[in-house]
Amino acid sequence: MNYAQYIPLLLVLPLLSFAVLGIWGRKHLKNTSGILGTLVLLLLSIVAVSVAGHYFFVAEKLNDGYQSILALNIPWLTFGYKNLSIDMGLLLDPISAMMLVVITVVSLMVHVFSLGYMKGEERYPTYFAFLSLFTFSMLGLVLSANIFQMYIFWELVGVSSYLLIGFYFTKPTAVAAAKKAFIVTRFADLGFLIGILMLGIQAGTFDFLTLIERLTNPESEAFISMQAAGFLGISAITWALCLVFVGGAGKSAMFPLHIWLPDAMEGPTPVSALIHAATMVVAGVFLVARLFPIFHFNPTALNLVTWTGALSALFAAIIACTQTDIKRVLAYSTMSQIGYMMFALGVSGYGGEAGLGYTASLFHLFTHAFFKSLLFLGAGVIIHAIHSNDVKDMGGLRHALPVTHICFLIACLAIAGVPPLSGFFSKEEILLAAWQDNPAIYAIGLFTAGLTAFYMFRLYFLIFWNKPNTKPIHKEGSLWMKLPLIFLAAVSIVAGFIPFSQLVTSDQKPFWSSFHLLFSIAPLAMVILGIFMAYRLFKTPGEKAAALALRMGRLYQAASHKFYVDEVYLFVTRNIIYKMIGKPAARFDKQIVDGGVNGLGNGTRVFSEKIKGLQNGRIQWYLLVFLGGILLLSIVFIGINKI
Amino acid sequence: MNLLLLLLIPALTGLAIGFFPAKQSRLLALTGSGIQFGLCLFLLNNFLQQPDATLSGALLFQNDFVWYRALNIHLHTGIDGISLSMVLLTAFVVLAGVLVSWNIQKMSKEFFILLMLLSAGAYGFFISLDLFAMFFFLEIAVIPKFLLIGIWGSGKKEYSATKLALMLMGASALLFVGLLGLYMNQNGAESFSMIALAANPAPLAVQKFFFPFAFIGFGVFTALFPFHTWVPDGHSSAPTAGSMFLAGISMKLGGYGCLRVATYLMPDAAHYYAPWIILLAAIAILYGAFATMMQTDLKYINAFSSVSHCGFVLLGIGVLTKTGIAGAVIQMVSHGLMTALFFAMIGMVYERTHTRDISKMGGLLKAIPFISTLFVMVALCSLGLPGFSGFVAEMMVFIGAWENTNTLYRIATLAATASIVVTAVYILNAVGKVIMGPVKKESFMQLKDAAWYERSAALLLIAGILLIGLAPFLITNLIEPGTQSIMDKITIITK
Amino acid sequence: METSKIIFYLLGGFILGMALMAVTEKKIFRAAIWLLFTLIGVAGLYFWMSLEFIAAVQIIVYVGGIVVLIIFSVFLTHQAEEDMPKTNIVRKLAAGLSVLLGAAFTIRLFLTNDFSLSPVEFDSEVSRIGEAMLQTGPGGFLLPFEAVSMLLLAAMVGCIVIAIRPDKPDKAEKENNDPLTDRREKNLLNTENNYS
Amino acid sequence: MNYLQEILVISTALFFIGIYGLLTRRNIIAILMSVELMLNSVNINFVAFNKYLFPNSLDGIFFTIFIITIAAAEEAIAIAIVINLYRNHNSVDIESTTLLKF
Amino acid sequence: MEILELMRSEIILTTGILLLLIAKVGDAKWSNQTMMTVVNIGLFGLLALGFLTEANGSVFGDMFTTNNLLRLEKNVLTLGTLIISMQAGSWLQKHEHATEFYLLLLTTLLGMFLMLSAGNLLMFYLGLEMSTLPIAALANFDLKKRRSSEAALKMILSSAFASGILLFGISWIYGTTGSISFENLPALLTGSPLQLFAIILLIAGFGFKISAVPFHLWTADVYEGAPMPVTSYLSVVSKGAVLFVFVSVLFKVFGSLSSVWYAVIVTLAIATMLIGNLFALRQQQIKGFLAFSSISQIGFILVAISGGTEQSTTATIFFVIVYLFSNLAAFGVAGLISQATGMENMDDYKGLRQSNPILAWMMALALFSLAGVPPMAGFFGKFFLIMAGAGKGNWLFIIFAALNMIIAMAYYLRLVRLMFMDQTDTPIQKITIPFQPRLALFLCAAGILLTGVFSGAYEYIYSLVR
Repeated sequence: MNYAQYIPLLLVLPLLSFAVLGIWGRKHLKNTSGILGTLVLLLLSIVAVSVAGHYFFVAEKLNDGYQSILALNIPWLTFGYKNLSIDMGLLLDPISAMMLVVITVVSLMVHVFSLGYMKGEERYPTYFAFLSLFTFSMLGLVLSANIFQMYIFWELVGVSSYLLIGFYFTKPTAVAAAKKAFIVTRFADLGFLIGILMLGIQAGTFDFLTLIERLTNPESEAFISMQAAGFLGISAITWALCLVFVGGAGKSAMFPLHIWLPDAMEGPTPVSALIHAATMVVAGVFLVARLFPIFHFNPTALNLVTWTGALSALFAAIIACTQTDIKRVLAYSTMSQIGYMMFALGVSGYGGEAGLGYTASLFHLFTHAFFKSLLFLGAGVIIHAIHSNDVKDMGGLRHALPVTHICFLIACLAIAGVPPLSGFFSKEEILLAAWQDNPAIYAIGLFTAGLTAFYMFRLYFLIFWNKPNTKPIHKEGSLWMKLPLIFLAAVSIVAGFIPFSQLVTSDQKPFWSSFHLLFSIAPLAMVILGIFMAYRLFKTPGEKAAALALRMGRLYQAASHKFYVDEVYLFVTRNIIYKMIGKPAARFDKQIVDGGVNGLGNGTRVFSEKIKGLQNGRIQWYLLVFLGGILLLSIVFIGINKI
Repeated sequence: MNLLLLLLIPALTGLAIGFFPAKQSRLLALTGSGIQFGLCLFLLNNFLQQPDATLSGALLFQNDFVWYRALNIHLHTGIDGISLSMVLLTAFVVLAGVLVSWNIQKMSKEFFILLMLLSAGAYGFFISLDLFAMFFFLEIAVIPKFLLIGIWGSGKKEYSATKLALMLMGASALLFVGLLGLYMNQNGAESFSMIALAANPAPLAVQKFFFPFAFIGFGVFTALFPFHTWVPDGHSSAPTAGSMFLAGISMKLGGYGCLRVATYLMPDAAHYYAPWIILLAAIAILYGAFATMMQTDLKYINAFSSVSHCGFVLLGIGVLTKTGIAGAVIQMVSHGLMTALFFAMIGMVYERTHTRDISKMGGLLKAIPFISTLFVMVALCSLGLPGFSGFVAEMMVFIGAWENTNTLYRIATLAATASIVVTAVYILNAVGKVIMGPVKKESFMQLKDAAWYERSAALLLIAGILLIGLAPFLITNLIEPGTQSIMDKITIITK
Repeated sequence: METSKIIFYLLGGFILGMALMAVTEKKIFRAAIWLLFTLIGVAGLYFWMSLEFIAAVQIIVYVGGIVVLIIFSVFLTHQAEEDMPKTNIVRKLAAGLSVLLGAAFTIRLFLTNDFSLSPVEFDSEVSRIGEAMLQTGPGGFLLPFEAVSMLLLAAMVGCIVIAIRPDKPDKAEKENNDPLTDRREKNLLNTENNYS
Repeated sequence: MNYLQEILVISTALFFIGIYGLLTRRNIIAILMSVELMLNSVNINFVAFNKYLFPNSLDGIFFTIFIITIAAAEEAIAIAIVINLYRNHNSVDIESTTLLKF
Repeated sequence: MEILELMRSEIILTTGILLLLIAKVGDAKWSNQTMMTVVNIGLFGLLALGFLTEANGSVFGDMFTTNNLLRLEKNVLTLGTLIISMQAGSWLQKHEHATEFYLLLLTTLLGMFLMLSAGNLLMFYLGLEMSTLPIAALANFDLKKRRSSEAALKMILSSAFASGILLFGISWIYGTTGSISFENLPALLTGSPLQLFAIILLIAGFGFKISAVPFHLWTADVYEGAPMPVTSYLSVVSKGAVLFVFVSVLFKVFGSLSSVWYAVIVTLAIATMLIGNLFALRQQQIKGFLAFSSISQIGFILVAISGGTEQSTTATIFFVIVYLFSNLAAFGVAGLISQATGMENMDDYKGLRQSNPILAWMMALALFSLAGVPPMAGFFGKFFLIMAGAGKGNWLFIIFAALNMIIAMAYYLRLVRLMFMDQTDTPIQKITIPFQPRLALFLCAAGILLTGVFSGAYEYIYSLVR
């Protein structure tokens, strides 16, 4: 039997689990739902990993390259135009295979962790149902064979994120955060949708493979028409790609659409680990990677990707240095790392060695998923232990939480890029790709690398060293919570040694990436500097940090207020959208449209009141009108013509 | 199968309710609408077995009675996929409406009779192939609406009822002129027959003169901007079943008419006026969405959002592409189911909390989880989430609209597309305030969750929504021949 | 012919003059007398046209019947000696103007109309009328004759019912005591804000 | 030699004099008198037409006869009503019969 | 013996009138109730007879013609009279002049029959007067009420004036053509200005009877003042009869001059619809309300008449039938309420549904039919009326007519609103409906519901008109 036949299982299993847990969970599976969900996930990860393994190492390597295989393709919605249709397909190629592993493994870990973390929650079954839903949507997203299908799962992912962020629905902040996350990404999706419409309708297909084939062939009809058509001096294809990227940027929390991500930390921490660190937020990177051949043909769009990524990386890193909420720091760090991935794609070329950036980006995606989810889960343990998110309430926890401490440290080292942990390798490749393409970007990347090390270790020292501020309420927790930490830490250590350029490349043909020892000096130096600074400032309690912050003045203020982006948004929505569009629209409706109708009615009534004198009860007046009527009729209809 | 059965059953049910004691009314109504529901499914089955059904857009199960021989008025019935899907929609909503009204106390006899009359009007409208009969059935539905709102409604019900009746009457008056124009200017014998009129369209000048009458006439029913103002007031004052019928069926009468009568019978004029239609539709979509954003009453929210959603129907028709028209039809069905469910859920919430002001509610998910879950689901459907029917319909309209390369159309489409964000804003705002958030009142925790009839109504409708949302090919295949034959008409004329 | 002409004009002047007096006289009793003269003048005109039968009918029915009826009713309503209330001058003007306009219009119309006079002399034998009245075939007027008799019967019955009434009117029905009126006035005040 | 047009002028003038009276008199009985003037004018018309234009038939003459008859009936009923009104209301002023209006 | 055959209805009617006279003069000791029942049975017999007779032809020269269409029209009038007579029961029972009431009523019916069958202007005029003058007397039948006298006075004065105008017009027609016969007139009409003037005068005369604006002003006052049965008789039967004659005279006799009267009719129709509607909108009194509503209905009928085709005639006759059922249902309910409680204000109808559901629904049925809402017959009636008028292609006029239906809807709904939606603590008490009015209401309801949905009536009329 062909292994590809198992691929549909990847979608069916979590969907079933969602349905079962969602419908019967509350009543009949109150306590077993967690185990049930986790078992399904275990099965799922086994399938996913074996499918991916099979794909990479057994089956699909032909002519030096990996083939994209379409495991399934059912017409779902057909249109009467250019044979356009939305199909439900399953596309397996290196990036989707790689994503399968990431998603299922992280999801499994999160499930296991949640068994302990969410124990005793009132909506325990619902939680696992939502997790299943999310896993289903995310797997659907990466396996999508066409761009519209991807959009569909894209939305589903968004809604599962919404549901999970708002899981603690009685907490107003959680509700607001969920709403914000959904609306901001929806706004970005608007761009995505329009981009899809432009691409799909011009090219006559939504299918990824056909789309790429048509739009990378300068002779094809679709390519020519899209180049020719334009708006505001920019060609249609550029518009389309930029709009699609807007969608990706929204989901991946790129500047300036990032504002939802920090707030999204209102959700349960394992959810943050799964959705807002490892999987959903990298969907934007995945999207750009998916369409990379087309992007590659369009420097304008690619530049947009590069600069958005680079700016976001730097911007988020700066903010991360000033935040005190542990999850927010991690959120900004996520944003910063995704910025890395984004600009890596932007600086990448296509094919072979030139495609280093592409490989590096996805490599980073891979490694980041593990160490970042590890960080979140670790944060989860800490929050669980002291019931606070704020680092000011933490400190000196290394004795109370030993396992967590070690795992957290490993993750910090990994993210900071200390060799030989996984982060080092992926980040190194990214910087190399940037160096080869654009020194300015490289400079930003390098500086950000230092900042990353700084803020991560700031966090580490503030939590585990410094002076203890609160006594832990809980212990480290059950085995369910420790096991994932240990597993993920292990993966974070070894993942760097995977020969990624053999597996995931821009043209799906393996190449050997070279490792330059000399090149690593600068980044390493930056990292060490960052760690050292953090050590000096935060290892022990003192006024040094505060003094430095004071010295930074405005910059620090701005950074700690997240550069006032939220305020700008608030201004725009409150004052412009609500006050200048919404209210006038409502008022217009009430006064002009409604008033018009009422006015018509009242006008008629008033008019009828005005002419009531006609019927004044005087018979002679009646007869005079009678006579007048006759005379008028006679004069008008006879007089004019005949006399 | 004889389509007149579809009229007979509601009529008989109505009569039976009239003759039996008031206590039996609801049972009779349920039985009647249940049988009708089964009949519609049976009809669907029969329809799909016809070889013609999936191949050509032929009108099946035709039945032609001469009604007024002297005036060449017929009671001509027949269906294609489009009308069948509308009939099915009606069956769903009517059954759910009866279920939701299970506990009505006040004048229950009259209530159910009016419901039956209303549904008979809708069924008759959708299966008619003769404009006179169509108009007849359209008008039948007006007075029950007036009475339902005025007698069983809440709030400023008399005002709303009067406004609704008058605006719809005005629409009918315009429509009446349009239909007469078609009738009088038919080449050869004067006729109301849609088949004859379609085969032999009136000259362009005539079409240009009468198209606005027919289109605006039907448009008012489907909340064409700026004639939508009966919608918010009417819906918000109506009793639950009334709102469901109003938004779920009645507004669809207009959309169906715009498509079947105005566009299909006057294709040249449709092309001529298309930019205006699109403009109005785009305004309705965006404007409706923005106006919704400012509402605090749940029913107003859904009513204004209906204005916005029905704009998609008009947009789909206005772009005159096959995808657009199919999208319009699906949007009608989808919006019908969705908005009926939404009103049902709002009704259930209102019955329990006795308020519809979103700022006075909160945390209902904790108190009444079933209702709240369905509420969230239908809200997500309303904001066009994939998996629900709304998404399919909206996407089809967008694609249909985008197919047309005209810049104006594109800009209008962009504007319409932008509504998905605004929709998300108001829907999530409502969900956030009503379903989520802290429990506002202690008393909410004592509320009872949905009873069996409410559950079955909600599940019935959500099943329909999910069916379309998950397997849209079912409905597209059903309506494809119909849209194709409409498209043939439209394109042949222009070429 | 001259005499005939003079008589005609005299008659015409008499009729119109009396008619004008009848509609402008202040005292009702005198107005009735002027009306009487007008009617007699018209009868004279019929005589002048040598239509004696019609003239006779005119005198018998009008002078003998209707004017007597009018005079009776004048006495019954106790108005004979009083001046009639004056009419609003604006009303008079409006009526006068429209009447003048109407008359001028009509006269203009028939003066421009081409009446072709018949060369045949009219046979004004009374027997001709009598025969026609009782004929059932074409040219006969038996049916209207019978019909009118039914009408007169009905009129008579109606008059008897209405006019002959033994008992006194109810006090409650006197002028401003009408309960309906009161309520109506109130409603009229409310109509302004009745639409809501 | 005939005076058809002159007769018509007289009748028309009489008709409108009647209308004038009808429109301006305030005593109901006086109004009824004016009605008689109008009907007389029509009678003159019929008679004159019959005599001068269409001597072969008697349509005009008979019309006149029936008009006179009906005028009598009408007058009788009207006067009965006036008397009744007077009993109910003690007035024959037309200006006071404005209970019914609007 | 042709006369006996052709004039059977008229002769029977005359006999009936004379019998009533004899009964009155002979001081018969029967109660009002007995007499009413007898009369109703007689009317029913007359109606049945009308349906059974088949003879066509003319007698008395051309003075009396009859054919199936005319017989149908007469039957409609008889039916209307029968229903009114049944409804009048509760009012008439205590009346001391019930016999005279019927005597006069039947005389007017006879007058209408003669008018319908008239073959020349003289018979037409006689019939018209015969159907008008007794009604004026009837209007005064609330003998002790000043309102009633006033109404009668207004009626008799207006109708005297109108008949003066009508006669003036007839005299000019006679003067210019030399004929009063409907058969000969069409050939003799030349369309000279004087004739046109005469036609306008004639139309005004008709317009007065059917209360077309601006000749309508008497209507509301008379309706309000007259006793309820008389009002309904005036508004339904008497109007119907004149409409029948109007249509046939206008089309058959003056058909050749249609280009002239078309404009006049259109003007009248526009004014009538508008004024009728606007005044109906602000009425507070049920009879005044129904009066103006009937005026606006006449406006719609004029729309059909302006078409000048067979469809117009058919639509008019059909609508008169529909209107008869609808209006009599409304008047029947109003009459019952007025008799039982003396309430004639619309505000008194508040909450009628609570206390008298049958009456409220009957009234609603009638109002919806008048407003033209399906499945009530009024919908079909109005549709066909405007359709008949649309044949001329004067679309602005048709649009105007269609828009007027909205205003009409507004005031009909207002009463429905009062009855069904407004709550009050003191609704009209529960009223028991005696058998005859109940039967009358049932007849009306059946008529309202069935006349339109089943096309038989229309088809039958059309076959006769053609």
